[in-house]
Amino acid sequence: MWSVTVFGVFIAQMSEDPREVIRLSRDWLSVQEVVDSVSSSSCGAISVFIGTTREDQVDGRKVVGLEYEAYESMVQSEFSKLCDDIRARWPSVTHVCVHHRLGWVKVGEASVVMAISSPHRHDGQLAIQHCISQLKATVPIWKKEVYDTQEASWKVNSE
Amino acid sequence: MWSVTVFGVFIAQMSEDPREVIRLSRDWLSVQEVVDSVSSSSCGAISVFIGTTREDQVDGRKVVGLEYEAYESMVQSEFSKLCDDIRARWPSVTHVCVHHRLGWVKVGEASVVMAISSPHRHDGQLAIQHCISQLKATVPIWKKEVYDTQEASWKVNSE
Amino acid sequence: MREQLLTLLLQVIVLYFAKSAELSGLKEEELVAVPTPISSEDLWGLLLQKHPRLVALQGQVVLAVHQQYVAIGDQLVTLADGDEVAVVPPLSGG
Amino acid sequence: MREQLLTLLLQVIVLYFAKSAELSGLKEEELVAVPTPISSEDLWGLLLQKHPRLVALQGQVVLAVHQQYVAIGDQLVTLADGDEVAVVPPLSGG
Repeated sequence: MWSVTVFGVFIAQMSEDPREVIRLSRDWLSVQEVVDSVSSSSCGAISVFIGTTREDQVDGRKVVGLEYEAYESMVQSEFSKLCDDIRARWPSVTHVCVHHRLGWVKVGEASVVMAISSPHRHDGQLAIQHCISQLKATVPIWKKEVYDTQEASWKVNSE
Repeated sequence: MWSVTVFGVFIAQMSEDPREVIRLSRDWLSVQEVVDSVSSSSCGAISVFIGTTREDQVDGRKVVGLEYEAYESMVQSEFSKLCDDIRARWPSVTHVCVHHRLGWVKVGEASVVMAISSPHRHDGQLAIQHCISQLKATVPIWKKEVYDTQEASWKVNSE
Repeated sequence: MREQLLTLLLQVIVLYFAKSAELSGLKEEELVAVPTPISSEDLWGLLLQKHPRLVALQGQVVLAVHQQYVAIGDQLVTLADGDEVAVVPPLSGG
Repeated sequence: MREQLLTLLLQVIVLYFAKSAELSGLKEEELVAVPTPISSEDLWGLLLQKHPRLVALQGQVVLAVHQQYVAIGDQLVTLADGDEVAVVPPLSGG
């Protein structure tokens, strides 16, 4: 009996270990996969944000897509700092997962999908807003907009 | 040429018609399907909320699942009012989609998935919070918690 | 110019949801000889007469008539023959 | 008690991203004879000397050393032989 109980406790702790995952991907992002990465039986709420490329006209040129690049080794360390910051502000946050595209992303496709699980929804909703704002401000990723004229321009996040 | 242009305009307007979808479902909810229902090439942001059943102990009894029911014909009219309210507060909101479970929902499964698309993320993030709060407050759906003791109790949303 | 208030008696369908269905033992029933217009309080009173156990919901319940919520009180509701009236315990969707 | 400031010369790897890679025409290069410690301003000055077009980023760029952002200024950075220094134009992820 004793060993079974110990094993049960071990499993419970395993499943509750906070997960923090960031993945850079050259392929289409699966929302379901990101959501599954944060699911937890102790959480009643999963907040998700998906950023996509808008069909846009810039100075009469049509945006056809975005080209992303990253300082990959530093993405992980900045993301860890961001997760620490999120947990300091909203200690109930359970798991955090971000998938971000690299390379060519066509208009209409998701460039980032992020999900945060929490026991109750308010913390997760505030945390997901902070997560996307801070990701844009601190994680070393860049995009250039590519136009139908073959021209391109590097973007700057305003926040 | 003229008819092609007219056709193009027609297609563009079609794709921008605001969509408002609520679906009551006895099956597993697909997050991807809800997200796809709100996607729009004019939107840079999709905000998503997923509500799941927590593994919970209530007075020493373990929650094994939830049993949902709805006043189905009134769900649609209250959801339409809710969408009107959302659009009045955040006019940039583009599409709104909610899938909600009915019947038996096991612990850990999603009972509601909702998504809102918007050109920029701030409006969508505020709108999704309002959408879940108001859905809980105004749309005629009920759940009872079912325990491992075979007992059950009807829940009351606190907000 | 005064209008005369004409009271009709008619038949409505009552829908019970959630705890009200458990208390009444019914999902749905016909209620006959219902006056109209009628205050929501009096309408609730008719339901209490038929199903005294519904008193457990007193103070928490509202009705829905023509898919509009109506608080229990002196507000008059106008019914037509065959209308649906729903008993709406506290909501718990989401 | 005064410490003597010892200046070493060593070799670092410079990584260029986004617009800085376009302006330098390079993703990566070795930079030799770099003194350490060195202010981030002087380090940026060395890069400007090699790639004058980088001046287009003046006032917007920061560096990253040991995966920490360092603003261009008089802050000293201590380098080891073979360290990575990244040129970080304004971010635009998300």
